[in-house]
Amino acid sequence: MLLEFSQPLEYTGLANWFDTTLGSWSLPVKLILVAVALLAAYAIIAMILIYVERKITAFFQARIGPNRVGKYGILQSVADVIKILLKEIIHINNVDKFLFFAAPFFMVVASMLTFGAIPFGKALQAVDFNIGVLYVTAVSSLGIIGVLLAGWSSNNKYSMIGAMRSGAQFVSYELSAGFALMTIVVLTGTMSFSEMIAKQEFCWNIFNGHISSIIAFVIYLISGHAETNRGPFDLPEAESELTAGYHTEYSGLQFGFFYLAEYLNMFIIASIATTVFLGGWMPIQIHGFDGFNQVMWYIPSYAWFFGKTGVLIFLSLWVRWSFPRLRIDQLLNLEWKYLLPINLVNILVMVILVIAGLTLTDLFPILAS
Amino acid sequence: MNSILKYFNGLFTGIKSLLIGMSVTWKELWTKKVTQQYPENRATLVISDRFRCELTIPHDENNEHACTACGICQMNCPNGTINVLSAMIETEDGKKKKILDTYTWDLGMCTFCNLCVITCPSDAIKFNNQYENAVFTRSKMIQKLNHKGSKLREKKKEQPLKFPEGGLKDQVL
Amino acid sequence: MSSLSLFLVVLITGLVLVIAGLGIAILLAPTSFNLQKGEPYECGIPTHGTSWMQFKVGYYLYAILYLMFDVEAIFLFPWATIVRDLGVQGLYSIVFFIVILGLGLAYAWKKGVLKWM
Amino acid sequence: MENIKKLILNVVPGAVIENKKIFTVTVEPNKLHLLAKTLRDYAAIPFDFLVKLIGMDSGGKLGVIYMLSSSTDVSKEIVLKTWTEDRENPLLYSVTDLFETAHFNEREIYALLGIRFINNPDMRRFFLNADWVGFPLRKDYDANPELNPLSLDSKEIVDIAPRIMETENGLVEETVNIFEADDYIINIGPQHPSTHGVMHFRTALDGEIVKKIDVHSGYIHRGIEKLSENLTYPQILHFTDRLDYLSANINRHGLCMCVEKAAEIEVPERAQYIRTIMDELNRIDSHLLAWSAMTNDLGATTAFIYGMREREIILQMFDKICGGRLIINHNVIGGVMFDIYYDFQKDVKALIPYMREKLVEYDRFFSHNVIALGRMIGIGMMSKEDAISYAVTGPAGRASGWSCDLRKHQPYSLYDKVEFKEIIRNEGDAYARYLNRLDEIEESLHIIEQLIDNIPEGEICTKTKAIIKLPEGEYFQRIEATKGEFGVYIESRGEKTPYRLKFRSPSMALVSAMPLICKGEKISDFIGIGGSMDYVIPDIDR
Repeated sequence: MLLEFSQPLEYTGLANWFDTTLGSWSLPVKLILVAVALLAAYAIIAMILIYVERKITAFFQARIGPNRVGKYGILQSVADVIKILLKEIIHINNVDKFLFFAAPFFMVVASMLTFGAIPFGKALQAVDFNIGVLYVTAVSSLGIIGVLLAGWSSNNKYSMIGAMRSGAQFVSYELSAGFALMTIVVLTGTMSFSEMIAKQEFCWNIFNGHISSIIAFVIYLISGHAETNRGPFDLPEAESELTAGYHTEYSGLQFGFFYLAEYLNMFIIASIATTVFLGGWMPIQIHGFDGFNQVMWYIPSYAWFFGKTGVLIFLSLWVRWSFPRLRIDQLLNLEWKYLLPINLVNILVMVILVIAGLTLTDLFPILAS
Repeated sequence: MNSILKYFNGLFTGIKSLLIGMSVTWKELWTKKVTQQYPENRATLVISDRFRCELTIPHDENNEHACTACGICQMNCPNGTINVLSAMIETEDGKKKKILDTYTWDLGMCTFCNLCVITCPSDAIKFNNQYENAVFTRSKMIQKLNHKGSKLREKKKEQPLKFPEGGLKDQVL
Repeated sequence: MSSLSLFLVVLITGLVLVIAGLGIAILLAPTSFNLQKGEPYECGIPTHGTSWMQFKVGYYLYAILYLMFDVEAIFLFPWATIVRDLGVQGLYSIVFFIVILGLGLAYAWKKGVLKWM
Repeated sequence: MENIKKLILNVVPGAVIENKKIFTVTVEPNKLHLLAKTLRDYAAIPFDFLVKLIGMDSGGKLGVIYMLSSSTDVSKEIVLKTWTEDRENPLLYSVTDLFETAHFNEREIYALLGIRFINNPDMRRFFLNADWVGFPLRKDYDANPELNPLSLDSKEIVDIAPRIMETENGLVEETVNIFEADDYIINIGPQHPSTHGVMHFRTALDGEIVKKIDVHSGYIHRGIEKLSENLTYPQILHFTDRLDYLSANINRHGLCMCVEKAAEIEVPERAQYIRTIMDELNRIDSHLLAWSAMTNDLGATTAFIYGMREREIILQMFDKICGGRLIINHNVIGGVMFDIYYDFQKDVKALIPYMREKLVEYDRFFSHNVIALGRMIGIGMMSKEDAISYAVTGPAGRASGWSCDLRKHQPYSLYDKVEFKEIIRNEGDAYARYLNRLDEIEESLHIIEQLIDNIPEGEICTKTKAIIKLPEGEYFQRIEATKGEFGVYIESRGEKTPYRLKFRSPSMALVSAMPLICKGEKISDFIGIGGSMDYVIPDIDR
């Protein structure tokens, strides 16, 4: 399946210009442009997220948050990036050098690969496989290898325990996340993100499959949250127990990559949830109100995407800063005794809904796009 | 059956408790923030009168203080923070008299227990609330408290002290 | 221009990000030597023995359980995309499949695998 | 008391009984264990609570003073004493098998006075390294820094404990390994985010599960007891604020009361009121911090900041009343240093409803949270017997069902005039300890409420002599600090400085129980239990 990534270029007429002036070089140039755009988006989103999280956290905690660098501390993340670049990368004795060095690569590459599959807006998607859902699940689980390698190679007992926890945690929640997505695959009958969005024009998946979809949505948020190792599921780091868990021994930018990937993963989970459950970049459309629909289309699709994702990110921050950390057995209980059985039943419920024609689009065909 | 009931009961009470917790943080999101914006708030910052920051020997407009160099404060200090050096001079009528030469106080060693102040028989020293005491070298923490060329106040002025209240003067030697 | 080439582009972008970042950091960051710096952090106390040793089997059990369900997921995804077309027959066959797996989970639960040791 | 006297003479005929203010019995070293056991098992009033264990160097002889009390009525007290002439190799018998709390205390006495205890299972020095030269609390200690130079190298910790055991063939010196050869040992502390200071636990793990904990302490040992021997009583006062800095005012109150009792100084009523109110404010402050720190240990950072926010209000009040926030410096011998400021009463009265409102919020936010419940209920179980044996007092002891509040049992200051409940729970788990603190905040508010409007006019401090000299004798004072029972022991030889001064720190008992209650729990619970015990390290490392 071919990709429409060049659409923004076509809008501006650049694509034509490329084709005519560069000839056979046009494709590599376009690919490089994609790479540059991705890189920029990756870095900027991470920086914005770090700032937003610090600010929102502060508000939850009756504090002000960063307010020294720039007005309202807006440049705080920039200052952080500069600082972390200037920090020494400390070499630890007796680490497994190769694995220690390789771990951040896994973290960043895994999140970058997933990041590439996110549809940010109409035709703003780098990798659109027809098995998008499977691809995302597969690629994002690469990150865990980074965590395990970091914990193992550090030759540090805190890191080791952190890595072990993280392994058990990740594999468990990977299941729930996968099953929750599968519920929607049952509903939509496609695994490609772009097709999923197209089908949600008038009725988001979360409404379409009503009970079943909402359960799947909640489960996906919980397990996605757990996969990103963020509180209350931050056991691999567990600041008050393991000091810094699997990245205890990392310093400077090597640590920075773990940090970066963590924030990006939060974004990725929120954006996949947006795409799969909340209609992705699709504006709010009401069947029959053509004028309204037209107006909604004036708001750019990426604004819709980031708006919806932002709400979910806020939700994840809200949860993170409200709850204490789970213990390893609580965490695994939650998954194996609650989420997974509920999930299995939920898939069956969804299948029944679909076969019996009880989804909203089946009941009201007018909603189908 | 009972265990199944318990299972679902646990699930729903759990979710309820979590939602209540989230409602608390939601409320806090909109409350007034408590962070103090130091140093911007320097002008409005209220440091309580009794806050002990720096030991001082108050000097009046004639550059006179009340310290008789008796050394009781030095004796009372639990960890040798105060050092009173006295000198002998001869007054006009030929009597020998002990006067204060240098009064040094080491901020770095002081535990701010206030014993020196409450035991001073002539109310010559007191703590002020000048709270910005950071210096770059340790040697700067040793301060000379009596001003240059200052001398003992002849007759005691009636000056009500802001603090300390209470008659504790004679408690300790 | 296939998805695969774009996938490769994304992959390379990720690698470039790390390599370039580390390169810049190594160029910019100061280095200094200190004997204590290289010691693993364990609250300021030298580590007792090595950290690389056999570890608790408890974590491993979950990995095995995971395998069971992950293989299931691979089977279920293709089924899930066409379940609408399969109709009731698809439901029956998969109920059978899921129930067996559910029994597997119930067995593990009953056996106390899910209780942390 | 007559019955006890009979009992004692029956068991140990040679015992010297003095009927001073506190019933004092002096026995030969080899009889002490028997006597202690008899008293512990005495059915009418079991003396099963070892309050203090004080090592003494009386110039010539070295000895140990045991202060026993009864768990059924903690106001009953008996003092046992035993002495040895041998200064080269002093040996006494351990009572660790009777009172678990004696274990750490005996190790402390070994470190500071060099007395070794026969049958103590682990006779390493507490606080000090094994290679320390000299015993600091002995009167002939050479404090020359060249003997114990400062070392900058990190020392490998040797987990081998010497001990002396009594066998059929006489005394045998032997060594035991603390850990097994293939244990996965991890150091939690001294530089750890949640050991509440520089505490060091060597922890043997089995996966996530704690197999054994070995407590190392002394990273901030300052030798306050030794320092005090050269200072006058008013000068010593400032140390008490630095023991358990969270109950600074209460500790200082305890020492002041001890000196006042000894020197027979009457404290004006106004000062009593101020002291009691300040103590209770201090208790709220401490429990708030304990609550915050515990939630933080369980990973709820937001709750931590809420607790600190409320605590700040109390600290500002302290700041205004006496110029100190943490180190309060308020009590002096004979009264208090500063009178209350003009709108103190208004501030306190504003605090009470505000604090109550916040307690409800804490309840909603954390006390019923399902994750928090799972991490506290049934975790770190301590039975009442263990609490008594380990001498765990305070909210933690009362969470195990032991009524040990000295404010009730041995009222001092104004506690007999106010009405309040002693909070007791019987579960003995981390959650009970957690709830106990929140409930005690409520009780403290109730006490303050009763006092704040009735502060009488008058002096705030009695005039004392220029030099306070205590008459010759021994003086004990017990007081309910925020973490448990704080005790002061002063032996005076009629001079302006104490001959021996000993503080009983509640935190030491709390920490000594940690290896027991954490065994078999998970590593994250170990941190949570630490938070629920709420120990303060400077209090242990006096």
